[in-house]
Amino acid sequence: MAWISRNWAMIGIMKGLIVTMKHILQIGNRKTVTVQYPYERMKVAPRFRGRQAVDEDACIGCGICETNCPNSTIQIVKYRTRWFPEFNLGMCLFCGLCEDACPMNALKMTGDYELADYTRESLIYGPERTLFKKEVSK
Amino acid sequence: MTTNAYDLIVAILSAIGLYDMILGFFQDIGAEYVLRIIIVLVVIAVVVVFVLLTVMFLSWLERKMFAVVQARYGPMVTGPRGLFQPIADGVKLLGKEDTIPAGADRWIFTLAPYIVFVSVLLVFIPLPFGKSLIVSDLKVGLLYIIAISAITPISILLAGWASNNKYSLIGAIRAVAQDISYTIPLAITAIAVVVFVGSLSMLDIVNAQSGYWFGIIPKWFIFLQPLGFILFLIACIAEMGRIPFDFQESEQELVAGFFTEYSGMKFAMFFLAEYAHLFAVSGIIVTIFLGGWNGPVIPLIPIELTSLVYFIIKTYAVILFTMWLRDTVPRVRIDQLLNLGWKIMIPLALLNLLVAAFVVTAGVI
Amino acid sequence: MNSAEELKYLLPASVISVGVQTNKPLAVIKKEDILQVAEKVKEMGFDNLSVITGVDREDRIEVIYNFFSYKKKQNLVLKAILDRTSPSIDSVVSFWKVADWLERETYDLVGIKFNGHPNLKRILLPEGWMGHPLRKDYDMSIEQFVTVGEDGEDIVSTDGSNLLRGE
Amino acid sequence: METETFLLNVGPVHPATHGVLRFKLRMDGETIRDCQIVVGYLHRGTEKLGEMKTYLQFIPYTDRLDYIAAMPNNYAYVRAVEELAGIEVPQRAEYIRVLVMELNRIINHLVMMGSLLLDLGGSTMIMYGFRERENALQLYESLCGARMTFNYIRPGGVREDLPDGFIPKLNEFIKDMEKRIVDYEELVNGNEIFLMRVKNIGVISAEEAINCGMTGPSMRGSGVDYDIRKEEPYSIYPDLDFKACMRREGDSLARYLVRLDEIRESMHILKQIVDAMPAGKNVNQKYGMAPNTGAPTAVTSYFPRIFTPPAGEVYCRIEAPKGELGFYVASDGTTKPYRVKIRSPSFCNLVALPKMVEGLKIADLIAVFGTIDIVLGDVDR
Repeated sequence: MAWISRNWAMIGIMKGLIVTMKHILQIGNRKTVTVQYPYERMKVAPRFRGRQAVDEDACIGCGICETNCPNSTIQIVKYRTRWFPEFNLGMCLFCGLCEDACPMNALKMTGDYELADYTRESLIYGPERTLFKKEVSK
Repeated sequence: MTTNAYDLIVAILSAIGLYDMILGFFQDIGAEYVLRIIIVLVVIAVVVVFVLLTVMFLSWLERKMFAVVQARYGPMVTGPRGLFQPIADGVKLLGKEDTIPAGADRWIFTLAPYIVFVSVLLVFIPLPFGKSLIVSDLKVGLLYIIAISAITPISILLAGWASNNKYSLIGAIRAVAQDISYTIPLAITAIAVVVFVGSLSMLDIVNAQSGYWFGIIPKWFIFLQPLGFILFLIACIAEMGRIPFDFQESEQELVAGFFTEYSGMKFAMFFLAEYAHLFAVSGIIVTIFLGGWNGPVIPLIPIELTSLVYFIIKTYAVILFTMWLRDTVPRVRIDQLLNLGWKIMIPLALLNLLVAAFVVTAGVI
Repeated sequence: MNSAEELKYLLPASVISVGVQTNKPLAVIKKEDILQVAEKVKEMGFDNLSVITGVDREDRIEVIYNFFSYKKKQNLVLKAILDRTSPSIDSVVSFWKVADWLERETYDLVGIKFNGHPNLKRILLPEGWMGHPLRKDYDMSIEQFVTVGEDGEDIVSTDGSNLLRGE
Repeated sequence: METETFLLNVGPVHPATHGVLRFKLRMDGETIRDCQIVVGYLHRGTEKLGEMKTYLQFIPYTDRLDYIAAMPNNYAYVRAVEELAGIEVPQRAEYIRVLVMELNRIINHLVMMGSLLLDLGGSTMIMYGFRERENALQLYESLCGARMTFNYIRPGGVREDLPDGFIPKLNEFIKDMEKRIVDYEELVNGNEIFLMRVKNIGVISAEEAINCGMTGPSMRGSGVDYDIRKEEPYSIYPDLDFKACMRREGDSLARYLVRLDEIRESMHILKQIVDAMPAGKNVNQKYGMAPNTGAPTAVTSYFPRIFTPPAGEVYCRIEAPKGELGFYVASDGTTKPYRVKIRSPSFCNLVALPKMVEGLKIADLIAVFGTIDIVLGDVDR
């Protein structure tokens, strides 16, 4: 009983209603902020840690990324004639320790974040999917 | 002078000169009652279709309103601005597996959602959508509405009990407790209006609100009984079971309350009933306190049409208000709600009734 | 005089030695006297038991209590050395209520038995789990599977063949 | 009237348990007679992992403890390692660390306010909270490349220096936030229904709170004026001007208001840091490396995987957004920690819950639980 006698006017609720009304009318920079995801995407930051990519020319297959990985995500496999890392993204923490440790700056983490797939096997990103060649002009 | 939708259809048919022909046909085969049944069925079909369309639109409106308040878009993909989202939802719900939990009372479990929906649909019978646009003007209209509303908690209790789930049972018992404690102030405030009108008929209540005081203020009961209006509104929101009084489902505590175990079409029935109830109760508020379909008469356009438009506009205003409120406030606790109902609303409603009775007896108005 | 030395002064028989745990005063105590020490420590104003740590040192098991006093803004670390084969020590739940869960956790993961604890059951792992994971000799090659039984209690088994794995 | 009590099982999958927590409630109608908490559904063996990974490799796992506010977890562990090995940290790195931690405190409290209101049935606040949180997360994304699992703080400094345009964006965020917080206050604080639900509910006295091991804002809501940042200052907190927010009532409302005040204090700290941010290296020279990625001016931390601190043990605690977060790290001189023990705030704060909710209604359980503000990753580890 005591609580309502003090709050007869329900001023607090009125204030709240005004706040929500401001949002309905979008007064004072209270505009819609969400994006329509599959149709429009937000820009990811340059440092974003997404799927790994390996510079084909720079990578020497040393395996430092493999030893540095906390979760045994990386395995060095033979591809064509040379050795490259293979990433099991199902286990990847996206911590970026492999990128930090790479002595040749060959391993980069890209802004690719849409990695969901149907099977565990397809989450294993071998060299055929992660290798890239650096453009000479850059 | 037409008084209800049946007469209106007859009048329209007569105006275009078809009625006598059809009537003649049926008289020839000696089955005049078949025509009556057909017309009644047409009226029922129109009302049901109208209610279903409104329900679909309302569910879209609610989500959109919610989204706008929360700086979101809401449904956008199906149709323009996601307008056909309710249809997509309906198709999805139809395709869902219709599960009945082990240990549930199968018959009651299956029956309960339909009872809810039918009991809500019955409320529309004495509700005047516009001049002459009434299924049937019952002489006990208001009493009938309050009585029919009391079926809903019974079916909710059935649903909760039959689910064999503790959350459902708590939700159902909450719903009943809430409904009992809020039907009383609802009825008492409605009686205060009846005291002024002198009739329980919804049509009489609307007619009593036509005209103006001093030429400007419409003779709506909201101006005569502001306290009564507020009490009635709160009781109606509680009756509808919407935030801040949505204990029957209170998602965060009871998962989904009495329809925790429901899925597929049965869930859709509860869903439809909820929005149909929202529309019906808003219509009742409009009819009793906001002048019903009364509004300025526009020449050349038939009054049946303008009155319908006025009614819809007013009803949507009430609905939008409840949605706006829902977006803003959290939920009350069940014991606080019952406290509010029994200790504050009922005494105030009685006071309101007393003042109304005094005013009428003293002949002030 | 720091708090560990103060404790040694107050209870010379129970405190074996004093030292530091990287800038926090540390007192190594006899495990039999833990209740006495706890009472004294509480009297000294250490109202907050921060954490109980159990460490398996291959040859012994250490249990470490980190205390803090809100009144005096002081730290105190107690360490008791337990027998490795059947480590047990008296519970301090009666002094600090938070010890309830901390001791259960230590029991669960390190396997220290706290005598007099009101409800000494596993807390993080399900009842029936084999071994205490933070022991150095914990056998990680055993795969253990947890399922929920009819009455809602967890069932641990090493047989994972009947589990649903839709692949 | 004699009634029969019944057992109600709330969770582990339930809309209001913030994860996989389970309550076993003995109910008398709507009233809670006894509450038992069952935890462990999210146990991932983080402490065991700590013994199996090297010092560097364990940092990403600390992100997964309290994933709402991961930066303090990073910091607490890294600080323990630094104390163990005696690693010097440049001043600029400390400033950046405090900056990101205070930003994380704002995020944590926004999420807490939002989810509390959601638990009470008002679903608008969480969207407003998440709207501002999104801006902060974008700041983090530009800073360290991840939005929630940062892996940013390394022994000896931070992973990378601030990117170009970070400070202006941060200023914008603070300016925006100052306006928004007024909105929150108007929407929530005065709301009579909200007050009905939280005022004088779940009261816990200061002595009880201390005895039950409550820490952080939950304890400060009970009138214990204690903040590790103030009383046992670490990093650059001695140089900063801020106060420990405290309320005396000890009820749910007080715990909520303490958090609201802390958002203000954190913004005040952020402003000071932006003004006083010193130049210099973002990482100790010994563990820095020439830039290999990102902005050309940034120095990437290259903390070696093979790192052997001297044998010893350390218990290091900091004031995380949820309370006292402590890391006990014991080293035996090898490349991997001998023992890692995590004293998580959520775990210890939960001890007091059964006492607080006894005799209340089931709806109050949800409200009180919301104000304690736990994350199940932090409870179960």
